[in-house]
Amino acid sequence: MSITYLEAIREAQAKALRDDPRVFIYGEDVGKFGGAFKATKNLQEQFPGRVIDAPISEDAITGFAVGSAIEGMRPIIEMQFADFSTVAFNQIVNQAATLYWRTNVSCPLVVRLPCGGTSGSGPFHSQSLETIYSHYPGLVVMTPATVEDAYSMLLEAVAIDDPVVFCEHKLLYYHLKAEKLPTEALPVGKARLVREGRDMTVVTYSAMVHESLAAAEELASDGWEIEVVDLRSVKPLDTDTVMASVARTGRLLCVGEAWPWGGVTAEVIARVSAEGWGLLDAPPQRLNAKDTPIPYHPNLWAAHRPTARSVADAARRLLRM
Amino acid sequence: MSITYLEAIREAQAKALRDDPRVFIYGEDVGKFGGAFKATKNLQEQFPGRVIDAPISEDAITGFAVGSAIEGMRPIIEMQFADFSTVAFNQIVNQAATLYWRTNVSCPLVVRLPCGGTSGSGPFHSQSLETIYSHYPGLVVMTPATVEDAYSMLLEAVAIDDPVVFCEHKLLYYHLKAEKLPTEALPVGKARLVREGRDMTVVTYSAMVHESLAAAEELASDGWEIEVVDLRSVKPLDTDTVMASVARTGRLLCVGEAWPWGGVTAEVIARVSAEGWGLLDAPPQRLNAKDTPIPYHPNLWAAHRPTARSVADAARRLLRM
Amino acid sequence: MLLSRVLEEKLASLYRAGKIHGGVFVGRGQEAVSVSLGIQLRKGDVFAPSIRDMAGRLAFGESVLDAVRTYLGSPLGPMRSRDGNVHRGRPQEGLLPMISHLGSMISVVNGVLFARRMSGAKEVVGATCLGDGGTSTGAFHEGLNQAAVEKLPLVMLVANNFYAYSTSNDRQFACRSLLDKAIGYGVQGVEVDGTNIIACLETIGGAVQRARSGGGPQLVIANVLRLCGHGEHDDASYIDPKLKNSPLGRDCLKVSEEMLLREGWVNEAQLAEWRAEVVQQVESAVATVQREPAPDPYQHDWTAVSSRHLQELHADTSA
Amino acid sequence: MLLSRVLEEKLASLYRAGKIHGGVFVGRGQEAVSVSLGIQLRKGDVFAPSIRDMAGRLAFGESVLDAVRTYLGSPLGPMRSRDGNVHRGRPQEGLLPMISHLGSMISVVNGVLFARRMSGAKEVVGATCLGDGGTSTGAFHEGLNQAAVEKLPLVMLVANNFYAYSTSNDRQFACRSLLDKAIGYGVQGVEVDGTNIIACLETIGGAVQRARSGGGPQLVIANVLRLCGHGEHDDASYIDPKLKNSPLGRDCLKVSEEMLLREGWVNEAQLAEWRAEVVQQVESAVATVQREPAPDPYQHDWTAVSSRHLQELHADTSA
Ligand SMILES: Cc1ncc(C[n+]2csc(CCOP(=O)(O)OP(=O)(O)O)c2C)c(N)n1
Ligand SMILES: Cc1ncc(C[n+]2csc(CCOP(=O)(O)OP(=O)(O)O)c2C)c(N)n1
Ligand SMILES: [Mg+2]
Ligand SMILES: [Mg+2]
Repeated sequence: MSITYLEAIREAQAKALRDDPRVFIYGEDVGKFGGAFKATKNLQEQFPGRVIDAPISEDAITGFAVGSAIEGMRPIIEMQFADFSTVAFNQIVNQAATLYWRTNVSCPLVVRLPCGGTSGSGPFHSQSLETIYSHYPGLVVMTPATVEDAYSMLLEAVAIDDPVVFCEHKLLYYHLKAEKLPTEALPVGKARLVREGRDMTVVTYSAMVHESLAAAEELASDGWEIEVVDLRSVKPLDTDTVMASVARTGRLLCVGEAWPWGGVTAEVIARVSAEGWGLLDAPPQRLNAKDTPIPYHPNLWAAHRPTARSVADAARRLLRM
Repeated sequence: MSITYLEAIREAQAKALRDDPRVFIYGEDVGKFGGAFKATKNLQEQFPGRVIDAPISEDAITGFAVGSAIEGMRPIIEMQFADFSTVAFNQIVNQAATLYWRTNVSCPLVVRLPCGGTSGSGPFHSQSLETIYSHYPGLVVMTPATVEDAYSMLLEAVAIDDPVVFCEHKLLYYHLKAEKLPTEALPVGKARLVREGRDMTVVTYSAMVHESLAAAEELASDGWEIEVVDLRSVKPLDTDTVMASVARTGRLLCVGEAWPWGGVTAEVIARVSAEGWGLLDAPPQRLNAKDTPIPYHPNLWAAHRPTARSVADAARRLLRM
Repeated sequence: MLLSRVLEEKLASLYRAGKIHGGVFVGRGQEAVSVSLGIQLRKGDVFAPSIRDMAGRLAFGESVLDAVRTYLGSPLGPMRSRDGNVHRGRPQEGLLPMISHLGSMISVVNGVLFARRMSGAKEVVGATCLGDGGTSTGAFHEGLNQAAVEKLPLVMLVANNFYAYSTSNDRQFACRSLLDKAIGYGVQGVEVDGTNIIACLETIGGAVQRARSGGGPQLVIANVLRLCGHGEHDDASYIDPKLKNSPLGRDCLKVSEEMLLREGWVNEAQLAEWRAEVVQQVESAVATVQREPAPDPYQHDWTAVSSRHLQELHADTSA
Repeated sequence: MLLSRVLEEKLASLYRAGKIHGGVFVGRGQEAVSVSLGIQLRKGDVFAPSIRDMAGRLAFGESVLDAVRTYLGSPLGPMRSRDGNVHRGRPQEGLLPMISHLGSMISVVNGVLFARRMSGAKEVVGATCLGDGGTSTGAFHEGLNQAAVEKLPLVMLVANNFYAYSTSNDRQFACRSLLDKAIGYGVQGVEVDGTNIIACLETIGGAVQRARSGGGPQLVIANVLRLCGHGEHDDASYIDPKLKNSPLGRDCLKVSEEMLLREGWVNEAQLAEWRAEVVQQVESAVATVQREPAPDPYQHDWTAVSSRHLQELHADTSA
C-alpha cells in the first residue's frame, strides 16, 4: 500500500474529525463532491454535518471560521486555490491574525491553501503565497514538502491554538508517495536536514525540496556533497538548524518557488548574514521564481520557477565563489 | 511660505489634474469633503466631475480604476487608510499588477495609501504595507520621505504607465515642511544619499529616514559619521546606490517601520550579502517594528516601531562589531 | 441611553482636552436604535457593535470602566492598551471587538452562531450593526448571504443615518430604501424611525424575537441622524440642514425624555437626578482610570501567537 | 452557437488527447444565452465574458484563432502563451480578459464605461457574465452597486445553471429567485428561459437596448443547465437528474435547430452543410495553430512592468 501527499491530507482531516469533535471543515465544494482536488472526499459521508459546502465567499468563509474558533471550535477551511485567498486576505491577516494579540482569546483555525505551480495553470491558479502571510504577525505558516509532513503537520496545525496558513503544494498532490503514514514527527517550528553534505547548504521548502534534492544528486556525481535543509514551516523559521548547517558547510543557497522580492529566501539570507556572518565562506545566494506572473505555457512555466537544473547551476556558481 | 508633506500631495494632484485631462480622482469622501486627511481639499471644486466620491467598496474602486486605465485614463484612487487596501488586495495584485504582462496593455493608475503609525491609531490605522505589494510582480511601490519627494514622485507616479502603490506616511503629513515645491527631482528608481558618512550606511525609507537622520546626528556627537540612504522607492529598489554606499562605509544597517518577516530590510540585506559580500566589514544588521499588530497606547507604539533612539543603539552595536 | 450620552460627552471632552490619543467616535442621536438592540440581547447571545453603539454595548452589559479604560489605553482594560476606542470587547462574554474594516464582523458573528448551534445551544441570537455606508462592502454581502444560507439567527441592524462619513446616500446606493435589500438575500426586513424609542423597541425587539425563535436572519433598517461628526475631529458641516430640521433630525434622547414627562412616568426633578447619578458614575470611572498606570513597554508581553513555542524569536534581530 | 459548440467539442477532444495543458471549460447548453448577449453588442462596446461564454465571444467578434491559440499556448495568440484557456481577450478591442477571481471583472467594466462617458462616447454598453455562484462574491455586490450609483450602462448577465461547480443553489443563496436581487441595487431586472433562443434574444436584447439608451444597469437572470462538467475533468454526476429531465435540461442548440426546421427556415441538408463548414473552420484553425512554434523561454521578454527602466533587475540574483 502506498499513500499520496493528497491522501495524507485527507487522512489527516479524517483523523482530526474523528479524534476531536470541535473540528469541522468548511469551503467551496468540500462536501459531497469532496473538494476540487478531492482532499475531503468521503468526509461528509463519514462525518455528517461537519463537512460543509460554502457559498463562493472566501471573505465570509474565513470570518465564519474565526467566529467558530472564538467559540472553541477547530475549523479547517479550504480555499479552492491559494490564489483565491487574496479575497479573504483581510479576514486572514486582520481578523484571524490579530485576535489573540488583541483579546487574549486564541484563534485556532487552519486555512488550507493549495499552492504552487503546475503545468498549464497560469497566473491565477499557481501562486505561492507564504510570503504575504508570513509578513503579518500572528500567523503560523506551514509548507510541508513530504507526505509524512503533510499528514503530521496538518494534524499539528489543527491542534495548535493559533491560525495556521497551511500551504500544500499541488504539484505534490498525486505524484509524491510514501509507504505509510507517520506515527511520530518533528514538531512544527523545526527544520529537517534531508540530506547531509559538507560543501554547501541548500535551504528550501515545499516542492523545491525535491528540485533541490535532485540538484544535490546531480552534483554528487561531480563529487560535491550538498546538504539540504527543508524548513517545513516558514513562520516560525528555524534559524538554528539553518545556522548549524551553514556552520558545517560555509556556503548557503536559498531556493523558493515564490516571487523574488522579500520572501523566504530574503528572510533566510538576512538572518544568516546578520547572525551567522562568521560561518560563511562565500556570499549567500538565492534562487526564486521570476518576477512576473506565473505563465501558462509549460515551456515558460518550467523556466519561470527554479528546477533541479537551475538549482544545480546556481549551486555550481556558488561553489566556485 | 512653507508647504507640508500633505499639501505637497494635494498640490501634486492639482497639478496632475490641471496638466492632464486623463487624470481623475476616485475614493471615499475625496469630493467636496476633501478626503479624510484633506489630501484632495478643494479639488472637486476646481475640477468638477473629476474628483469623485466612491461608495465604501475598495475592491470595486480599484477595479474601476483598472477599467478606466485600460481606456487610457490616469486614475488616482485613495484608500482612506492603507490598512483598508487589504480588501482591495485582489484587484491590486491580480488585476492591476498582471494586466500589462498578460495583455501588453499598460495599466497607469496610482493607489494612494496613507501608511504608517501615528500615536493612538492602533492595529488597523497604522499599517505599512509596502512589503505585500512589492512581493507581487507588476507594481511600482513608492515610499517618499520628504515633502519634495511626496510632490515629485506623485507626479511621476501619475505619469508612468504602470500601477503605482504610493505609500504616504501619515506621521509626515502635517509636521514635515519645505520652503517650496521642487522643480526637478531624482527619477523614480533612484535612491538618495541624504547624509554622507564613512563609518556606516543606514538604508531606510519613508518616516524612518527622519529617525535615522536623528540617530546619525546623535552619533555624530560621539564622532561617528553615519551615511544615510533614502530608498525613495522600494520597488524598484536601487541596489547600486546602496552598494556604492556600503563600499564606502563597510557597514550596513537597514531600518524599516514594517513588520520584520521578509520585507524591505530583508530584501536589501539579501542583495548586499549576495552581491556586495566583499564590501562588508561586519555583518549587515536590520531594525524593524516588532512582530505584533501595532499597539494603540502611545507608550507601546513608541516601543513597537524603530525610533532615533533604537536606531542609534543598533548602529552603536554594529559599529562595535 | 442617558448613560451612553453622558459617557460619550465626557469622552468627547477628554478628547478636546488632548487626553485621548487617536479618535473618538460617538453615537449621539443614535442611542434609541442602539439601546433597543442591546437591551433585547441576553447573556449567551453574541453582539458585534459598530462604532456608534455605546448605548447598545452598555445595555448588553459592557461596563463603563471597560469603555473608559480602552479609550484611555489603560492596561487594565479588556484590550490591555493594545487596541483603543471602539475596538473593544470581550469575546468570551459574547461581545466581539470589531476590527475596523466595515462589514467584516458579520461573518464572525455567523461563525459564533454556527458553533453555538453545533454545541446544541438553543435560542441564541447574534446581532451586529453597520451604517448605510457599510452596506456597500463586499463583506456585508457575503456575510448576510452566508447567514441566510445557513439560516442563522442573525440580526443585522443598519443605522441609516444618510451619511457615511461625508458621503451621502445617493453616492452610496441606488435602491429606494435599504430595506429593498432584504428580499435579495431571502431574509426578513423591517424599517423603523430611529428617533422613536418605542418604535425601536418594538421593531428591533420583534426582529430579535423572530431570530430567536427560528425565523432566520433579520435585516433592520433604522433611519436616524447622527447628531455629531463622524468622529470628534469632524464638524459634520456636510449634513444637509433640511435633514437636520426634519423629524429624523430630532434628538432621540430629548424625544424620549419628553415622552416620559408627557406620559407622567417621570418628572423633571427625577430626570435631573438620573442625570446627576449618571454623571457621577462616569466621572468616578474616569477618575479611577486616570489613576491607573500606563503600560510599560519594557515589561510588555510582545507575542502575537498564543503558542509560545512558535513565537518568532528571530523576528527582530537587532531589537 | 453552432460554431461555439463545435469549437468547444474540438477543444474538449484535444484535452482528452492530452494536447491541452490545464483545464478546458465549456459552455455547452448555455450557448443561446451567451450568443444572445454577444450578438447584441457592437464595436465600441465592452464585454467581459465568463468561462462559459465561447458563444458570446465569437458573436462579439473574437476569432476562432484567438481561442485556439490561447488554449494551445501559442505565442501568436492574444495572451502570448502567458495566460490560457478562458483567460483571454483584447482589451483594446473591448474584450476584457478575465482574471479568475469571480466577480472581479464587473468593476473593471464599470471603469471602462466611466472612461467612455468622460470621453464623450455615446450609447456604449458594457456587459459581463457570471454564474449563480458568482453572485455570492463581495466583488459582485460592490461592482453592481457601483454601476447603479454611477448609473452606468452595464448589463450584468447571470447564467443561473443551478450549480456552482458541485454546489447547488440552496447552498449558495436563499432568495427565491436571483432576480430578487435587482431591487436591492435599484437596477432593472429580467429573467429568461435560457434554453429558448428567441426568448433570450428578446430579453437580453431588451436589456442591452435599455442600457444603451440610458436606462442604467440591467440585471438579467437566464435559467439554463450546463450540459457538461464544471471543466472537462468533471463528469457533473452531482447534477440532479430531475433538473436534467426538466425543460431547463433541454439542449438549446437542439431546440434552436428544431425550431429552424419546424419553421421551415432551414432543412436538414442545410443544417448538415452548416455543421460541416463549421467543423472545417475549426479543424483548419487547430491545424494552423498546431504548426505554430512553442514559446522560447530564453527569448521570452520577462518584464512585468511596462516602464522598462523600472523593471527590477536584481529581482532574481542567481537566475
Ligand atoms: C472597508 C473600510 N473602508 C473604509 C473605512 C473607513 N471608514 C470608517 S467609518 C466610515 C464611514 C461609515 O459610514 P456608515 O457605514 O454609514 O456608518 P456611520 O459612520 O454613518 O455610522 C468609513 C468610510 C472602513 N472602516 N472600512
Ligand atoms: C473568488 C473565487 N473563488 C473560487 C473560484 C473557483 N471557481 C471557479 S468557477 C467556480 C464555480 C462558479 O460557479 P458559477 O458562478 O455558478 O458559474 P458556472 O461554473 O456554473 O457557470 C468556482 C468556485 C473562483 N474562480 N473565484
Ligand atoms: Mg452612515
Ligand atoms: Mg452555476
